[in-house]
Amino acid sequence: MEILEAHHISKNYGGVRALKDVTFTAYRGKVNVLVGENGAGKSTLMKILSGSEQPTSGEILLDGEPVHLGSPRDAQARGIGIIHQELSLFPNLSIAENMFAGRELRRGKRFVDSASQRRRTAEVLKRLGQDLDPNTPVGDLPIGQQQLVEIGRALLEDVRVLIMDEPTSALSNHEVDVLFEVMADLREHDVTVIYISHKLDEFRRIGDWVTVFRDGSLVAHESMSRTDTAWIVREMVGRDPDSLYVRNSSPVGEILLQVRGLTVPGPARPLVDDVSLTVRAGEVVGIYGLMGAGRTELVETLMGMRKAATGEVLIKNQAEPKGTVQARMAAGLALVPEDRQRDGLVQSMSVRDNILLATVGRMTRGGLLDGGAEQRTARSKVGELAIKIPGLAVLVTSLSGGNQQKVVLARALLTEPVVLLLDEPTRGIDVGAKAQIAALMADLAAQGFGVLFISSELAEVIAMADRALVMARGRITAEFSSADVTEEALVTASASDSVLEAGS
Amino acid sequence: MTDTHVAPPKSPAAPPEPNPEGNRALAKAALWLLRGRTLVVLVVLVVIFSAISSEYLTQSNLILMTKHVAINAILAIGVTFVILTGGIDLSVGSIAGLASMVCGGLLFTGLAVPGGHLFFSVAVVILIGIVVGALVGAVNGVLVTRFRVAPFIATLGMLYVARGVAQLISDGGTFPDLAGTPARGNQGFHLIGVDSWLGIPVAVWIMIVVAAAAIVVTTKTPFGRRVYAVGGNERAAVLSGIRVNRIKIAVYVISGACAALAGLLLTSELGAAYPDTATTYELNAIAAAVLGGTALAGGRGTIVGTVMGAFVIGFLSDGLVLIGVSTFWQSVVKGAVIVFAVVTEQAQQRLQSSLSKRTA
Amino acid sequence: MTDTHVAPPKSPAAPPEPNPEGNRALAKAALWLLRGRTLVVLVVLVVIFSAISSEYLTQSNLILMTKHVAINAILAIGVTFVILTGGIDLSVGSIAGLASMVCGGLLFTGLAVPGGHLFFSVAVVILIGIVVGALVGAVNGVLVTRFRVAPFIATLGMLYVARGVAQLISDGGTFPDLAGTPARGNQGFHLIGVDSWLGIPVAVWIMIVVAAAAIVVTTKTPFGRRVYAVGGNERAAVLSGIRVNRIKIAVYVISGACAALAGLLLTSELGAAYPDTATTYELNAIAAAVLGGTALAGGRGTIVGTVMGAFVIGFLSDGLVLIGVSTFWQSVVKGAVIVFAVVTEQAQQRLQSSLSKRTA
Amino acid sequence: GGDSDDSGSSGGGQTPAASKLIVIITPSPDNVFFKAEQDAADAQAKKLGYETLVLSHDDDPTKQSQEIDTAISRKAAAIILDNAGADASVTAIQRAKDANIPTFLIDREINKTGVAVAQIVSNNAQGAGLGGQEFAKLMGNKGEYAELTGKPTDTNAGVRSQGYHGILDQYPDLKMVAQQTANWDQAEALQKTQTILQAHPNIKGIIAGNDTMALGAYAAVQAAKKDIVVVGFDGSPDVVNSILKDGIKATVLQPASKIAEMAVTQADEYIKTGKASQPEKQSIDCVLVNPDNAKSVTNFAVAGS
Ligand SMILES: Nc1ncnc2c1ncn2[C@@H]1O[C@H](COP(=O)(O)OP(=O)(O)OP(=O)(O)O)[C@@H](O)[C@H]1O
Ligand SMILES: Nc1ncnc2c1ncn2[C@@H]1O[C@H](COP(=O)(O)OP(=O)(O)OP(=O)(O)O)[C@@H](O)[C@H]1O
Ligand SMILES: [Mg+2]
Ligand SMILES: [Mg+2]
Repeated sequence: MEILEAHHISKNYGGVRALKDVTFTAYRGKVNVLVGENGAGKSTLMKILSGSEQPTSGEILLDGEPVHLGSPRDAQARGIGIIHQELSLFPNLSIAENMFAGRELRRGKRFVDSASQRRRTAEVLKRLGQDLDPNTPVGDLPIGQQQLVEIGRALLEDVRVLIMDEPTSALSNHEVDVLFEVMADLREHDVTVIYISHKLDEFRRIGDWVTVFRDGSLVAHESMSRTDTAWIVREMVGRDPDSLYVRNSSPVGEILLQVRGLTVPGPARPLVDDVSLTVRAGEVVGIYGLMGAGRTELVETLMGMRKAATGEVLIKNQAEPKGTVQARMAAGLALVPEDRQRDGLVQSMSVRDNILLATVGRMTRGGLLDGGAEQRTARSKVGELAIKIPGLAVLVTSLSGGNQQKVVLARALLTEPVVLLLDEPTRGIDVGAKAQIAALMADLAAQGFGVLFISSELAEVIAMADRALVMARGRITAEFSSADVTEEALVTASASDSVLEAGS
Repeated sequence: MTDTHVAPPKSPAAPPEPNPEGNRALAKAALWLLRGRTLVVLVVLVVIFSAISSEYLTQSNLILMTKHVAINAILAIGVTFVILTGGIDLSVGSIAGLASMVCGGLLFTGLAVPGGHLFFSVAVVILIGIVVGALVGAVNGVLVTRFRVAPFIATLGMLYVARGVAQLISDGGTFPDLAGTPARGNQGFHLIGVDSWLGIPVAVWIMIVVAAAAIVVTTKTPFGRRVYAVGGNERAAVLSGIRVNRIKIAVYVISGACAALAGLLLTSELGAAYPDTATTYELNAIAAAVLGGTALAGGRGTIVGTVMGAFVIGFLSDGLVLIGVSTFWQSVVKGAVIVFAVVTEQAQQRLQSSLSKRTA
Repeated sequence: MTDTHVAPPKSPAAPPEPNPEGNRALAKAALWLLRGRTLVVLVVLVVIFSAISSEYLTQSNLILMTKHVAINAILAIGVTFVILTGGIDLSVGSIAGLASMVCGGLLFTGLAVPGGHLFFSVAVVILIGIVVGALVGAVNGVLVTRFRVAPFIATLGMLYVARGVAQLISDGGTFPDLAGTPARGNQGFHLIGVDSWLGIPVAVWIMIVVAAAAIVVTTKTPFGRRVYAVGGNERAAVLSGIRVNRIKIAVYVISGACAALAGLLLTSELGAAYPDTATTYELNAIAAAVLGGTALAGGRGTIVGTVMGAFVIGFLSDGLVLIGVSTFWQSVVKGAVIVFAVVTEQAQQRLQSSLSKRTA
Repeated sequence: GGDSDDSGSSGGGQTPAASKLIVIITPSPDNVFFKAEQDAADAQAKKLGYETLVLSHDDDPTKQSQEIDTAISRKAAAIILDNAGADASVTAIQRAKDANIPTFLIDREINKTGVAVAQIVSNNAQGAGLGGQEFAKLMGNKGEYAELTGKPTDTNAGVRSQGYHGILDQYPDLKMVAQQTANWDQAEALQKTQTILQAHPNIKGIIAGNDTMALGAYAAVQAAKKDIVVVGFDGSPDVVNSILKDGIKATVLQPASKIAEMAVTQADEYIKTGKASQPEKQSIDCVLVNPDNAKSVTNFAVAGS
């Protein structure tokens, strides 16, 4: 039975048509899954359904009645809650305060009932399998736990419709399991869930209905049981999915990156603990691990953004002792960061200026910038990486997530690295773009680069890596070649260290 | 280690808490230090000055200095609300001047009505002054929200406009005598700025009341939490259904009202209203807030810190006057202390944040 | 499509550019409007004033007003660099005063050395003045980067310190005569502030040179690009290998040097150096930058806009004096115009951004 | 000579404090005039065996009020004050009186008698009359002129302006075409004069409320290469020098040092006897300085006067 319907919704952002005459239905007490490539318009529709954007045309029906959702408050009042794709938390406030921001519990008429807020927060956190102090400032949490806070906030409300826009992008497998249990529970209680995800294998476990978006239009709508992964991918990209991941097959050459005994001190225990690894030319190395394993810290340290206490980094057999970003970049490392909004993009700059940011010093003639060279260089990278842009001069923020990611990649490649460090390069990216990234990594390896990438998705590590390392609690706990890697082995290694310590 | 059946991993990312007891204690000490940081600077100042002059640490001088602090503290408390939302208010000095002139005019010449002049009781006059400040603050708020003018520029404009209006009220002149007459029923304006109660100046009591109210509002009410939320992440605040514009207008109203109150205290103390009242006081107010640990980016800061900051600035200025440092050196020392206090804040904050992470 | 060798992907999505010609033109018109926004306000001002006074639009008055603009424009250009990185510089007025006193002292009493006083040629004196400004700026920059003091507070501290030092140089006195003597070889200081070349005051030429250099630096050099990047997203700038701290120190140095230059022009024009030179000029400089469209959050703004902003403020102030408006009204009108200009900016920017999206 | 007032010895009677501290409060010494005043008072007090605390209120009555509080809390024997506002200073001085600390006002009056022990001021009205007469003479009793006034909140600004106009308005051919305040500031005077000269190119004279503004105005006149009469007020050394070089034409000298010394001497007598030796209001005449006597002026005093 339908509860929330969108009728002939169109949405224009200036000239961009984000949604074209979309008619979408969410069924009561079901998990309605939305999929589609980056920029297909999924989030836009959800923003409209949750009152934070207004449609250019079309109407919304709730229980068959037309409704006007003028603001997030309106939607909330009608029992529509949303977990946004981009985290919308207050880093300066505690977990409890984040959960109740804007709808604080009250004692008497005027005062906040912080004790009750803390208690209920602890309950929700427990439901999500998190044993966190509700007083912890959210800014101190790793990104995955922040996402859980965001989810917890939606769970606190008495919602009839819960929209979840990619809630699992930063979650570990275990946490995804917990979340799915929660969702099943919600379904039991007749709550309607609209769920957006790029993780095909994941949502098939939980979804009842699947709706596919492509290019601002709704292209398919089907009961989950009548579909399979191949069908979904075909509808999404408009072609057959058999060429999804391209494995690197180039011959392995000399050692490009050698790390010996790298340790980064942390508050409680080392963030990176005595890590040694090598990356050779023509090789794609994956690092698997759970959230908080220290992978981001490792690559950030390699890139010179953090100081190592001990350890050596050799690039092309040359020690690089300075450990500044500039020195590491000059020596041949480049990093595509995990959080592109925070670390990757200059939002106020154009696509072109973002691409050229790290190498702008080379684009000069007589000390002044050479506009022609800039334009040529940027254009050629845009072509090479197939970045979808309306023009080089548009603001980078007007691109979809996947394309923004590619802009950061283009910038890294322009620094002419020998080893490319990619931190979760496929997070929040659609299948098509993932395939491109995989192809790109293979291609880079074939050109003689070394590639070191971080991923939290087992399938990806297994499909893309020539060699897989596993990190847990700051240490490398296992290494597998592509021949003998299995999902089970990866999971075991990623948890082994903590299990070992907890048991001893 | 060869056991392959560890899945599902039992929440491997559960925060590791090695010897939690000891660390908690350490973190609490650090937090205390952070909160007390401005206090440390204050104590150092007091020690230095009382070593130089035996007059400094007398009861009468402490009361006197606290009275001087009161005005800046009230201004700074108002400004703190604005800064917590990520804004800034440069117009508080001018608003204080405007309120001073409005009240001075009402007390001295009364309100011109057809057929004569109308006089109000002191309580009403004070109320009018505060309402004027609140209204000017509301204009600031509307400019910032409705017209999306950057707070710096909206309140900079208001700095000029309010000061100009204050001067126009008397055409630049001073209202010399605010004592009122029994016939007009408007005596007693000296109460707030001159009189004392239980040996403590009324102005200090007012500061205490304002600070206490502000502490309750910021820490105990939904409004206060939302002020922090808006400053912490405005977009998220919008998405949480917080009426961001209302909150913003409200903080400018609070700031304007506090500024007006400070202006009235000053005026009462002087016994005269002149249009230049409180010129450039905005800088001291903002400095007090920042000294007290309020982040100009918004979302972080406390009223207690701000009041401490006002004490540092006031006790420093008065100390320098007391020991007879030349006015030029006063300027140098004041600037240096402001910067130095913030530098030590940075150091302590880094210490504290590393400690707090340990227990998180 | 079953080909497994898709690498390298053959750019399946070459950038789609729908009817690029028509939209480009529209976008350019919108961009022109945006850039010209401050110009519109300026034109309106000129029209109003010349309707009131026939003297306003004379060549000599335009030259004079432009000369008055020059000082604020040079200050504002320096401040714009700082604001582009997301900082602020409140100390420029004090730096101008300090440079003025340093140069005044060197010209009037010379440098005290054992056995007498050393005098330098005017060129050297000017150089020393600018270097002093740059050094003070460097201190600001070090405080902001190395000691992580908020720019507002670091430069607020410097506002007091530099002013105090300026006063200490002469113990508050004025250096009354900067003409120099042939014997000392230090004549000609009037050149920069008083003299003209091709009928245009040298100060205006200097402003043109400074503005042109700043335009080239911000738009045509890697350094300029990095300034915008640091203001746009500091973390992204770090990851791109930009030495953020160096960039930040550099902008404060530029701001300090510009402030010193402005101070010297003012001093030369007056023919005397006094310690209160350029008090509160920082507010006008910042107002000019923001009027010209520079975002206080950093990353957005242009030198051309800033210069336009300085023209608006200068032409307005001088116009009000010319038509004999009372000083109180001057304050009111100035504040209102600052706010109004920014309000229109907001309106136009929204228009422009919707237009640019259409073409995006 | 000034008006005497029979409340001149009010506040006496009590035994003066044993303290040997004299607090001297003036506007900012970055104007030479106040510097001279400060130095003279300071020197005189030290000569008479007192400690001194020299403060500056920067024309902010609030700061002045706080400084008087400081004087009270340090139990000063007397306050020598060049005040920050005729009305806005009364309460603070009253407070000092209530604490048995006598205040001796110099240079500027307040709008109340019986609060301070003495108000020793140069006769601004008389001085402005002198300046106005000289200005009219230099203008040949006709032509357009502009006036630069001081900070509007400062009484002396008003008194001097009235003094000028008391003379100048008697000449029907003397026409004031512009009047602007330059807030006692040199740079502001420069820029405003330049603009005024644009609006009124036929201006023949500028009369300024003090010497710093006169210097700023004269810089504008020089830059415009015009022959314009500039007259100031104060008798500061820079203007006296300018007069000697035939730049600025005249100024009115206020005997700053003499007034300050008188105030300290009277304070000393008051401390010792508990009684005022002079009437409260004492007015000291100003002296016109022009090329005839400029040579004999040093540090706010004309030799032989
Ligand atoms: N505020 C905006 N201004 C302009 N264009 C926008 C805006 N928000 C979205 N768009 C455009 O609308 C289109 C749809 O974006 P949307 O965020 O809905 O995609 P999505 O399907 O959620 O993609 P992803 O999987 O990457 O999150 C994109 O082309 C995007 O560039
Ligand atoms: N802000 C923080 N405060 C305290 N500890 C933190 C913070 N961020 C990370 N940590 C800790 O640092 C370690 C590494 O965390 P991080 O999330 O960067 O690892 P990761 O392997 O990159 O995980 P992810 O897959 O989420 O990127 C963990 O122990 C984590 O708890
Ligand atoms: Mg999305
Ligand atoms: Mg990570």
